[in-house]
Amino acid sequence: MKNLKQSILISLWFIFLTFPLMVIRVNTVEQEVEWRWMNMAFIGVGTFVCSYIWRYLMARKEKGGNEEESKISWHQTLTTEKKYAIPAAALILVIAFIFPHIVTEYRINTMISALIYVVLGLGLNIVVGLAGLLDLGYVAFYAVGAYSYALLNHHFGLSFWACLPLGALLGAFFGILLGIPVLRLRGDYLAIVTLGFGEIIRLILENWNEFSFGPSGIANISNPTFFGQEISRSGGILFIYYLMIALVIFTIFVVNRLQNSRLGRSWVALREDEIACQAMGIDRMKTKLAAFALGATWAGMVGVIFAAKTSFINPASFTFLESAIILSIVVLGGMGSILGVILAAFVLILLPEELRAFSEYRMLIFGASMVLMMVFRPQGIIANVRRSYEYHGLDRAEEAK
Amino acid sequence: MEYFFELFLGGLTRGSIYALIALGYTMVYGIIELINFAHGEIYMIGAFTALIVASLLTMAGMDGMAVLALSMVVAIIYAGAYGFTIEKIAYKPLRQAPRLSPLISAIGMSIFLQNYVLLAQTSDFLPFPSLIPEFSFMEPYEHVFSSSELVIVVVTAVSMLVLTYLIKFTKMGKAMRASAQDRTMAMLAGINVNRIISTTFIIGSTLAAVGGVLIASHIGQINFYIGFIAGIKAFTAAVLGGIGSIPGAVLGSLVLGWTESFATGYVSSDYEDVFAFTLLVLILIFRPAGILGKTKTQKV
Amino acid sequence: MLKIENIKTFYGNIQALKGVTIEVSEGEVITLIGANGAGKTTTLMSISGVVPPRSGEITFKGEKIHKKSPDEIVKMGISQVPEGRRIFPGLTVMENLEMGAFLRTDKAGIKEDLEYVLELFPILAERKGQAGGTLSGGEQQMLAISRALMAKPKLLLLDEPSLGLAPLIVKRIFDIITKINQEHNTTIFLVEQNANMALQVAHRGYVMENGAITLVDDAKKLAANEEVKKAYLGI
Amino acid sequence: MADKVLDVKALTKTFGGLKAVDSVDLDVKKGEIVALIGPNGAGKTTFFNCITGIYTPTEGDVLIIPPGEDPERINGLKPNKITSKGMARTFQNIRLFGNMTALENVMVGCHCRTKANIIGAIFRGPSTLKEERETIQKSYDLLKEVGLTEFVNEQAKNLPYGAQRRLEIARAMATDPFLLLLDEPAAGMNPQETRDLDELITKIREDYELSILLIEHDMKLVMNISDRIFVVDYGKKIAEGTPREIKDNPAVIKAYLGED
Repeated sequence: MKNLKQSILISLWFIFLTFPLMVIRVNTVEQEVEWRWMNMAFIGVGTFVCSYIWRYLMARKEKGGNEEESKISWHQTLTTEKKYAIPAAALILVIAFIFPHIVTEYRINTMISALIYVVLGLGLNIVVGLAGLLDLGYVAFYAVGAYSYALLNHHFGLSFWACLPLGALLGAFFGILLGIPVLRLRGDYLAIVTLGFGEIIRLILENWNEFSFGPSGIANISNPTFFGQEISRSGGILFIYYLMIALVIFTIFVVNRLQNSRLGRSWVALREDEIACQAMGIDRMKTKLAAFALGATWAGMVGVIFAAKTSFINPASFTFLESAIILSIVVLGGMGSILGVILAAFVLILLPEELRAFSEYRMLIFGASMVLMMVFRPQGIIANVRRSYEYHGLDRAEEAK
Repeated sequence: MEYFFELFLGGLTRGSIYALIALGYTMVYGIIELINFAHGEIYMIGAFTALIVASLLTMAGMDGMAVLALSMVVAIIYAGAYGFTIEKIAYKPLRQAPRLSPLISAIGMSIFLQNYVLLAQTSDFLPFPSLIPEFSFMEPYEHVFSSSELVIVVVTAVSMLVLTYLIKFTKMGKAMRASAQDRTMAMLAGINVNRIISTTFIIGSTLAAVGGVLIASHIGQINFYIGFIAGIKAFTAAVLGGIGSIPGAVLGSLVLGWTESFATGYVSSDYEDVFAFTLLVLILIFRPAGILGKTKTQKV
Repeated sequence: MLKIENIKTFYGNIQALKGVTIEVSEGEVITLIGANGAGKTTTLMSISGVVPPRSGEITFKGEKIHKKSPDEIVKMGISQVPEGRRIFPGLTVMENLEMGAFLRTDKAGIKEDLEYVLELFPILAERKGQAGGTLSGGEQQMLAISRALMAKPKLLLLDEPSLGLAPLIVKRIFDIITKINQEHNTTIFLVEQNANMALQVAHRGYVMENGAITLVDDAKKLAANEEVKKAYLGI
Repeated sequence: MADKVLDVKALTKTFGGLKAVDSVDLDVKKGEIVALIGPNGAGKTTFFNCITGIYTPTEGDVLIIPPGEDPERINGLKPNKITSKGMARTFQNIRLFGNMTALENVMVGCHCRTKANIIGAIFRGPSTLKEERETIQKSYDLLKEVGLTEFVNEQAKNLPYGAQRRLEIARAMATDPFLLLLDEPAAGMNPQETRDLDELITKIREDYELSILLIEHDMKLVMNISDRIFVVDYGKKIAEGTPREIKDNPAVIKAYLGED
């Protein structure tokens, strides 16, 4: 009874709250008013239902996540036990290989986009997920990569293969350039400075016509070549698809190794407690810089591929919104979790493409899910689980004594 | 010299608007140490609400100051309500969470609200009626300082004075300061801190709405995206002055307003936003505590 | 008057209180002693509702309070002088005192109590307009006690009032505590590390170890107890 | 004095006019356990923070003399530099890496004694693999030393309180210090845990041949294990000597018992 009353009140409150924006639409030119009373009903019913769900989730959250954590979940088994991991990986690989031959070119294109976001997500995951540095201007490094290929190709005719490492290097260079002054800053200030930096890069690209051709961008960027051979347009798409698959595999490989290395551990430690970290002899700046630069390297690299894929780029592709999308991939996937980030990238990028009606609401849902995730499941879809180490050798040595 | 004055007054107007928004950032940051990313969106929603109300009233045959006053009041009420609701949904459940969680939640809320307005209304720029009347006594100065600019500066100044009084001398204001300085102690003194936080959000939001209505009327058009840039700039101003400090927010806003005004006037108008962002980056790097802020030492 | 029954309190996953039971009668001065980190402060914070217990019950004058919010608890007449004094540094001495009386609306009563605390600690009257943060440690402690008294508490919780203060000032503070107890019949719950001093002013004492009560007795008897002597009276 | 490992001379730290530490001299000799005691708020932790680089001392010298090396002044060095020079610490309010396992916590401690870089991490060459194996081995051994083998793969935040304190010691030991600084290691422990800690500290000193400087409130522990004790009050040193001498020192009794 109490719940019902509360839900009705919440529903009424939201009807009030959304009334002017959802119900009324004025056309100031024609002097007409459009009244959309249906929306009011939607809001009323919707928030009424949502309030129940909210209460249920809140109660569940408060009852404690302790039990949940101790359970060994399917994904953990899948990624750690060789028995399952190898066949699963093989299956995915086969599907990935066949995929472009059984779908339309359009589908391949969207899949490439999704793969690009997978790599971007994994790259940002190093910075945000592992090292705990909230970078809101990640897209700037992506832009650096894309423009470096576009410009070098336009002015000097440099090939894709020459630009791929150059883009990565330039990404890293900019990462270090920005990182040195700003990494001393506290978490939330760092977020704002990186955001500012991202916007500065975009605004410069938009306004410095002599350098970047302004808002109209650069067109006719060459397709990649295959051992010096020109590839046809459709062949080019196929080629980029396989290239992306290779890059995703390479990225997973690298991130996975980094995660369980001396460096990776120091990133996680830094995220957990900076002061204790320093007391362990870890150089805070150097370690942060490594994470920042490495994340930027990946963004630069994917930027080059993005430019090659679309053969046209302009500053509009590198807005703050793009950074926010990449960030939400990392957040929704589960900070620090490779599998989670991959899943989130697929869900967030492919779903809107598949459900056209849904795509209008895409950003709305992104925003809402970022809030809801933080409130109800801050660890993301798939929580990152630290690796366990085994000591067969040690125990046996013990017994022998 | 006249050009200089024009830029100076232009900067003053700009700075006044920034100040109205920056106060919301600074008050919220002062009390819960959160950059309320969605604050710019409140400003935008305030402007949209005012536009709708003003249009309805105009169509109903009303005009003059009454339209301005009524739409301003409705915008303030709605902005306050949005501020209150946002805090309850996106920040209150995260009081105990690690620092980055509410920040991410705030970014999510900002994206959500932008797209909510985009879908509920339109993605186009909407013309905004100029609600502020032209005063006849301003006519001789119209070429350097318009009536609406005068109104902006005066309204901002009055808002500042009211806010300062509120915070310095009322019991509520003292409780706000107490909660900002030591939340646990405020609770122990019997202050309902959650209510104080809600109040802070409401006050900040109403100021943003005032800013939104004034600037929309001055510039003459709005869209769903105006909150983002204005929000970032106002945040820059708050940081510039020293986040958490109310006089700092005003001072920072004026400095930013003049910087932008003079830089676009004497250097180049293409890079208006670049100046603001560069200023932000430079301040955070060289003086993160801002002009009037104090650095805190971390406890070990 | 106050009954704490088997409360268990957690900070995240760490259990700070492992079933604490304490009883305080009206007009009494009781003390809770124990080592750093034993859970004394947590006990007070649980009573005040800042860190509510996960299980167990707290009743005050027959009413359950363990689910109430801190402001409701203050309203019922429990106020706390927390560890480290926690003066609002940017508020003046007067404003700090005003905050102590935040929930009260009886103007005349507030004025009366203000006069009473200024009489208790005349130095505060001299410092009226000064910011709380500029006071010395001893003055801050006096202000903290006065601020708590401004709420007109029936039960006063004091957390380490002697912390970091010179012996002479500690003695004065303890004298005042006794005075408050006698003059206003205010019940006092004192948490201390300075066990010697605390057991001198208290009627009864509780010894806390590792989140649980290990000893309860008359203050005099506790002070004479060999174990307590060795562990807490030091040296 | 040839066998000193830490020599602090006239160390002063002021915070806005307030002298938190006022011209304190202190030294630790090789193989010694030295305790720094004093009432709450006497400036002990500030002293620790000054010598471990978290604060920069206002005045005075902090000299370290690693065994077999020349004295070196370490004022104002960054904490990580000081740690890599051989001085490790624990914290009063436990600062573990909560979401990492116990073993990983100790492995992070090995950081400054290992070298693998980005390239090594990605390609896992033989030297990196060997180093990684050694790190695991060493960390495991340290966990065994402090008696935490049952918690190896447990997240640090889920460990019982006493175990967290011991894990902090193991993590500090992983940096191969010649001087270990313990900030209230017994805080919040019950008498049994404190007795175990007592044994652990003595054992660590024997097994690893190091010197220990600790801040502690638990008098029993301090009296049991310390070779020498320094007492501070109001930022000033008021006494130093063996446990026996300290017990009978009137200044100390006054500071602790608060009698006039």
